[in-house]
Amino acid sequence: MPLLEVSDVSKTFPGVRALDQVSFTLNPGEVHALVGENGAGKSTLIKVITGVYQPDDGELRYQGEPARFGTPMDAQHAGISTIYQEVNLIPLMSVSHNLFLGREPRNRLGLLDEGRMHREARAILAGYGVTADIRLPLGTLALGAQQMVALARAVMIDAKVVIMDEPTSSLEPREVETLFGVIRELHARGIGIVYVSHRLDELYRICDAVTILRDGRVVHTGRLADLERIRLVALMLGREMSEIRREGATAFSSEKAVDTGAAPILRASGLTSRRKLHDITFDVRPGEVVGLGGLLGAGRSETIKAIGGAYPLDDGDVQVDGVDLKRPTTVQAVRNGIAVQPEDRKAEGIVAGLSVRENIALAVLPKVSRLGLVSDARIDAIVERYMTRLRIKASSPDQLVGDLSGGNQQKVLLARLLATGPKVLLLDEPTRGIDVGAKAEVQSLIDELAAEGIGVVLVSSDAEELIEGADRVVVLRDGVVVGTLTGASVTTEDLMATIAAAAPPEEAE
Amino acid sequence: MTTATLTLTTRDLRAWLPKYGVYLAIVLLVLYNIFFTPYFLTWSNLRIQLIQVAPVVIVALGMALVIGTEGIDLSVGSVMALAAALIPLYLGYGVAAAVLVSLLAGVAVGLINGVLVARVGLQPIVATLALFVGGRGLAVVISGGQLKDVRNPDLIRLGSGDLLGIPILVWVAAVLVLVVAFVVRRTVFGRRLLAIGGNRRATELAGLPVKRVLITVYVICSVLASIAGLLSVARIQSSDASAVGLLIELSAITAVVVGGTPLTGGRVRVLGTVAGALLMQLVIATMIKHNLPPSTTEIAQAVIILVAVYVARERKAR
Amino acid sequence: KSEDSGSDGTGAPASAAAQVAQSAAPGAATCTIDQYGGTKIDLKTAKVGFSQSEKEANPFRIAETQSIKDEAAKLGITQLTTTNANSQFNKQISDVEQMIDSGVQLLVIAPLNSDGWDSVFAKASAKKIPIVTIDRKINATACKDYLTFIGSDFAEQGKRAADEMAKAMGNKGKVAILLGAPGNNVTTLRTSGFKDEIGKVAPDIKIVFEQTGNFAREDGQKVTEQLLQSNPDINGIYGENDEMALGAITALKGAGKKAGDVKVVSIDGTKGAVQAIVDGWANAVIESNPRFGPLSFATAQKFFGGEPVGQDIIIQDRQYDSSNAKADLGSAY
Amino acid sequence: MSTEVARETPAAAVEDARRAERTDRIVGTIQRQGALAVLIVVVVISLIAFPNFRSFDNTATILVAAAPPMLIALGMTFVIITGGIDLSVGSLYVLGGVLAAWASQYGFAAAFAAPLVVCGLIGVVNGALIAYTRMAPFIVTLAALLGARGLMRAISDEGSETYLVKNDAFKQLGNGSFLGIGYQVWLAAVLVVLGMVLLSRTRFGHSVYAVGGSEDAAALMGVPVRRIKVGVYVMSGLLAGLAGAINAAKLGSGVTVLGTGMELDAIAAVVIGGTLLTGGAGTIAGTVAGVLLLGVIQNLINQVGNVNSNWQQVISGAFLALVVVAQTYLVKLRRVN
Ligand SMILES: Nc1ncnc2c1ncn2[C@@H]1O[C@H](COP(=O)(O)OP(=O)(O)OP(=O)(O)O)[C@@H](O)[C@H]1O
Ligand SMILES: Nc1ncnc2c1ncn2[C@@H]1O[C@H](COP(=O)(O)OP(=O)(O)OP(=O)(O)O)[C@@H](O)[C@H]1O
Ligand SMILES: [Mg+2]
Ligand SMILES: [Mg+2]
Repeated sequence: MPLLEVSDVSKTFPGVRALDQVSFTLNPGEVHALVGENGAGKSTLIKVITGVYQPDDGELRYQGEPARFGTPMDAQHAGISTIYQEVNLIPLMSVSHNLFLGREPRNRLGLLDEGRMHREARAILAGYGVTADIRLPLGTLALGAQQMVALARAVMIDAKVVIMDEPTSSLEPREVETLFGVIRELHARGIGIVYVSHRLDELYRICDAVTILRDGRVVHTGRLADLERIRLVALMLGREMSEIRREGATAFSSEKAVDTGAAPILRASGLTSRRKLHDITFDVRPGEVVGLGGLLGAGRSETIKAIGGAYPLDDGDVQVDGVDLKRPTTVQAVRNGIAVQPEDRKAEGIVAGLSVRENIALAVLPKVSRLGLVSDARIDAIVERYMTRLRIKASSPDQLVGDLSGGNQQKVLLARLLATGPKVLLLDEPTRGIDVGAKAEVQSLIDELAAEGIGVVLVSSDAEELIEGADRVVVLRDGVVVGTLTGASVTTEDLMATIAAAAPPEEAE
Repeated sequence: MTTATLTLTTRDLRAWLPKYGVYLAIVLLVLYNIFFTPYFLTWSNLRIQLIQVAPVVIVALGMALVIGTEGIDLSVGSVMALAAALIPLYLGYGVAAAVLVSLLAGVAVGLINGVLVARVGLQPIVATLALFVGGRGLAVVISGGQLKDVRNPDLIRLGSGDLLGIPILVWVAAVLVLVVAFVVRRTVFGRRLLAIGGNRRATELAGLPVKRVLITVYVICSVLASIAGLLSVARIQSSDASAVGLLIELSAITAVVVGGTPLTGGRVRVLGTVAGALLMQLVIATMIKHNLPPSTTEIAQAVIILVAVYVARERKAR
Repeated sequence: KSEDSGSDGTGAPASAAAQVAQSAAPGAATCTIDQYGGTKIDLKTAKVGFSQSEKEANPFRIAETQSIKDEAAKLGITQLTTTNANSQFNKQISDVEQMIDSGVQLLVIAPLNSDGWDSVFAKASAKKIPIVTIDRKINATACKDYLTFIGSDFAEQGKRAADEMAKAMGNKGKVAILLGAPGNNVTTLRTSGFKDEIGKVAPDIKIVFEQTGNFAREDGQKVTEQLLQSNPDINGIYGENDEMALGAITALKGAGKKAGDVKVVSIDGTKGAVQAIVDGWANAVIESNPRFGPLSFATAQKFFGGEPVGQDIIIQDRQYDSSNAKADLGSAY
Repeated sequence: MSTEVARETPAAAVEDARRAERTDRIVGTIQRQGALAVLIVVVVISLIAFPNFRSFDNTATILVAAAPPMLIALGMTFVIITGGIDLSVGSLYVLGGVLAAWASQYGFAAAFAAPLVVCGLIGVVNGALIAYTRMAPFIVTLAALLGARGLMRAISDEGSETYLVKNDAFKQLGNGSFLGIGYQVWLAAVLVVLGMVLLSRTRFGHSVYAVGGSEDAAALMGVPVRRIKVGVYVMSGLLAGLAGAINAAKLGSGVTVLGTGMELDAIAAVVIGGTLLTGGAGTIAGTVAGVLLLGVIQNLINQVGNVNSNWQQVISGAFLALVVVAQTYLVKLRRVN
């Protein structure tokens, strides 16, 4: 008997038909992949199942019984636990409180038993490779560690169904392995798992069945093993297989010529910030893509933010195209051609409440205005140009960015950066959580930009992407440069080796 | 307008009401008054209502900008008091000087608020609470606790004179409304302000001068407040630091929110704000004209605020 | 440099026009130190506490506090503590309690409210500290809870205002009342006094409108503007204090009325109001004399000296009208 | 500094991180108890400077005066931690007092029941509107501020009718004392302790933090967000009503001219206590310190004596700014490390 049955469910949001007659079946002990482009409706389906949204019509059967959950809590009590897309925990609360929220251990007075809670939390999280102080606010952990806490929380309760919406988007290889270990174990215990991810290689490693969504409709469902990778992509994107075949795993062009003699366009020297960064030095030549490698918490984001003036530096200085900015403010950085794409798109990237138009023009307002008065004509010109160049899918330039799918939000963000005519582009996880189609486009865009002579710094926890995209990889560990991979040695193996080599006696937090 | 509402399907209404609910409310209230309030449909009555609402509108404009950045400014009343207290002291040097000084007071307060919010990073409510408490005290100290009569003809003309048959006060307010509306819609500053309200962190990372913009916003708000302050002095023909602008921060915030500007920032509705102020003014006027006791007035205000804001509230699937 | 450098409003000397107690009716209740309890002390060396209710931000309060301080200085009372409740009743209560704790031997209180003094009385009577309440009466028993009340009879003020109004309006027409702050005892009494008297002396005068002006000039003006709109045929305006009346006058001017078109009577006796009589805009002003210093301390001295003092010392409030306004302008505050 | 750092190895970096974490904790505690620290300093100074301040009676007076604000600030703390705000408490306080005084004629229990029921209901309305219609707490409670005051005027003949407390037991509660400390102080103390337990040791309390920390996340984690919100506004309403009641007991009557600006005092106290207006963090201990601090400052200004009432305001304002700014810097210090 199927564990979970969704039949002919539809859900419409103002403007969008997010789910259209979707049916979906999950059997015990099955790892079921749910794939589709950004905006295909994956998260919405999950939220309908777990009672975050109520379906417009269609029905839900759980363990054979018709079910409809009013709130996520009901779903949890029924044994469906979920890791939602984008870590959904509470940054200001301590790690252990996050882990136990809603099911804290209580003593006979009915009061919370803090001591026990901390002990158990420490024990549980150790199993997931999280050794951080569990009394600290969750927000002080690296995203990866946060993701692990979310995972632990979801698995803690003896659930019958575990749903994971893009759990690996902010994990690095080692953590991914931990995750897969957990999944195999759940699998063995006959627990049904719904697994959403844009990383196809993962799917093929871990999933039995697959359901493909496109524009809110199910276009295919069946055993994953029977489905060729290229066919899968074709179905997701609704394109011909012949088109797809031409593209490799990533869309980076293999052959590239960087003038190694040219003067560096970006030079970061001795970047130091208490705790996070220690004397980080590297430079980028025009047209070069320099990757920042390292594990989560290595300080890649901090490095990038620091160069962009968004992270406090105690020491060090930044030069762009020969101009010495010392420790720039964000304003100076942008003015001098540094463009930063932050890691956390929602919190630090887009302005969700503004239109695509406003978002793209945001950083160049002075350029498109005379005497402080903005000229719509000029804005439209710019918006027009980048929307076409980056193939941004929006109903109109005036659509709110908040309503776009992840991939398109990312493109809007890139458009804003490019509009400033940057000399240096700092990209932190540029393809995190965006679908294969958009991912390919972003990757080839990075190539194009480099070809135009822009210096690019690329951070990605997707090793494949990092290796294929970068001409040179600077490896960080605990905020220290521990090595640089060049030419032939730019390979996953060498990367892992370099990191491992630098490993201190015991694990860093 | 009413006929239009009749032909609307409920679906359209859902989209339409949040935007134009305030105006509808005004229309309804006006209709009521036309039928049940003697001498309502007279030019002189309209004139009075406009004159009385002018200061609130001016303050509300600044408040709307601040709220657009996801902030709030409680100190506007105290700023009015400061402006009022300073005028008589400098009137001897002529109106221009007095006006200038009181505007400068506004700038000063605005700078303090702005710096506290933008640089020190205080919560706007708290940052402005300090001057809300201290500012009026200071104003009364400056004025020596004395209510001072103002006899300067120029200033009095500013308060009660006409231009083309319309009170100068109203002209000033109208011009300021247009200016602010223009600033919000067409200027770089306006766009930046909204972006900050929408997502401050992102705006910083995009390389916008967030702190500068924020400080400017609070300065503008205080300056507008001080303008309102000196206008009410001109109108009352006396400067009473202890009474001018008492509780106006609440009226202003109400006007802004009732006008459909969300307290969560990122959006500013200037004309809506004017309408909001007008609505509350009409409510009070109606209550007074019908000689109703304070209890009724207050309860009625409460209900109307709730209804107006409920109608204009954000509908999100989330 | 202020507009009118030199002749600045800040107060004729508080000694000017000191209060005079009405000759108490024979057999009116009195109180002696034996009845009240406590010990005879010399006021000069005594610790005296004065609790003011509202900010010194209007002529009445300024003059009142000033008069207390000046008189204390005159008598050579060195240990005078003053507190101000900024119109917050709870603060006034704790202000007074704090002064009792600090061991004052005489309390002069200008109450913000007539009720709610139980806790203070409990504390004070335990230490037998005489309390002189000024300008507002406290609803409690004199010579037991407190020593005595010195002040005006607010109802009487309203009554006299009514007489003046009736006279000015020729006993007929429509009158509007600008009420003081709602819930305030002064408001209540000045209203009832006025209404009752109008009912008696001039039944043909209709009270068509009463709205609060919160004792403030701006509100007085705003309300009057609305009033003149809805009742253009109004003949008289009774302001429960001068400030509101002055606001009303500004509104009248704004509405294009001439001096005397609408009769204005108000209570307090501030300079501005008396000046308005001189200018012909106001018809009469009933005084409410704020200079409590001399009478309060005189009473206290008598009390500590063992002599009986009245339990209810009502002061004589003068009144200004066209006949005496110009002459007595100096004694207004 | 830079040269030394340059030579640092990962191991040293870890050690450095350790050290930094330790300073973190210390600064953290100072930051959390900042208000308490300031309070202690102020008290010590005044003990030395003002003989009258030392007296036991004076302390008792301060505490008694602080009891009602304490209750209000207690409720406000819960509301603010959920990221909300309650402007209606001032009006509810007066309303509660009037109701209590009026109901006291029907006995001791009634004197409590009346204000608690009415103010509780208004709290329910606030909470329901905020939780279910997503209207801004600021504006909802602002309307409640007006409405409640209107109601108070309606039942007290526009505020001119002051009901006297008829019930002696009730009066006794207002003026009696145990160990020389007024009953209402003990009551407040008990409720504060209960509040602390509720906030830090129960699921409700943790849910309150969760809602303030991130409403959406909390909902996804199965926290009954709406019920929690309604809960805190009801608490705030009840406590404001109770505060009004015990104050009426003390004054022996339902005074109608109270409570203006009370909500702002409460907010100030809570913020001084280190609670974030953005929600998600805050302690009741801090709030207690905040309330006492404001009370003590008031008392000091009187001790100094003859300070012009207008200067008093200036001083309070400046002081408020001072404390809050100081606190923000402590927090920042913590972040940057
Ligand atoms: N709360 C909402 N309000 C309005 N539209 C929404 C809402 N949530 C999702 N949508 C729309 O519904 C569609 C499906 O969104 P959903 O988040 O399910 O896509 P997804 O498959 O999860 O994409 P991604 O891979 O980027 O997570 C999208 O067009 C999105 O814009
Ligand atoms: N102490 C901290 N306080 C707040 N945020 C932190 C802290 N440490 C790490 N983070 C955030 O967690 C995320 C990952 O940690 P960090 O940036 O240090 O590692 P990283 O090398 O950038 O990893 P990645 O960029 O792959 O997430 C970053 O967004 C960082 O800003
Ligand atoms: Mg999704
Ligand atoms: Mg990072």
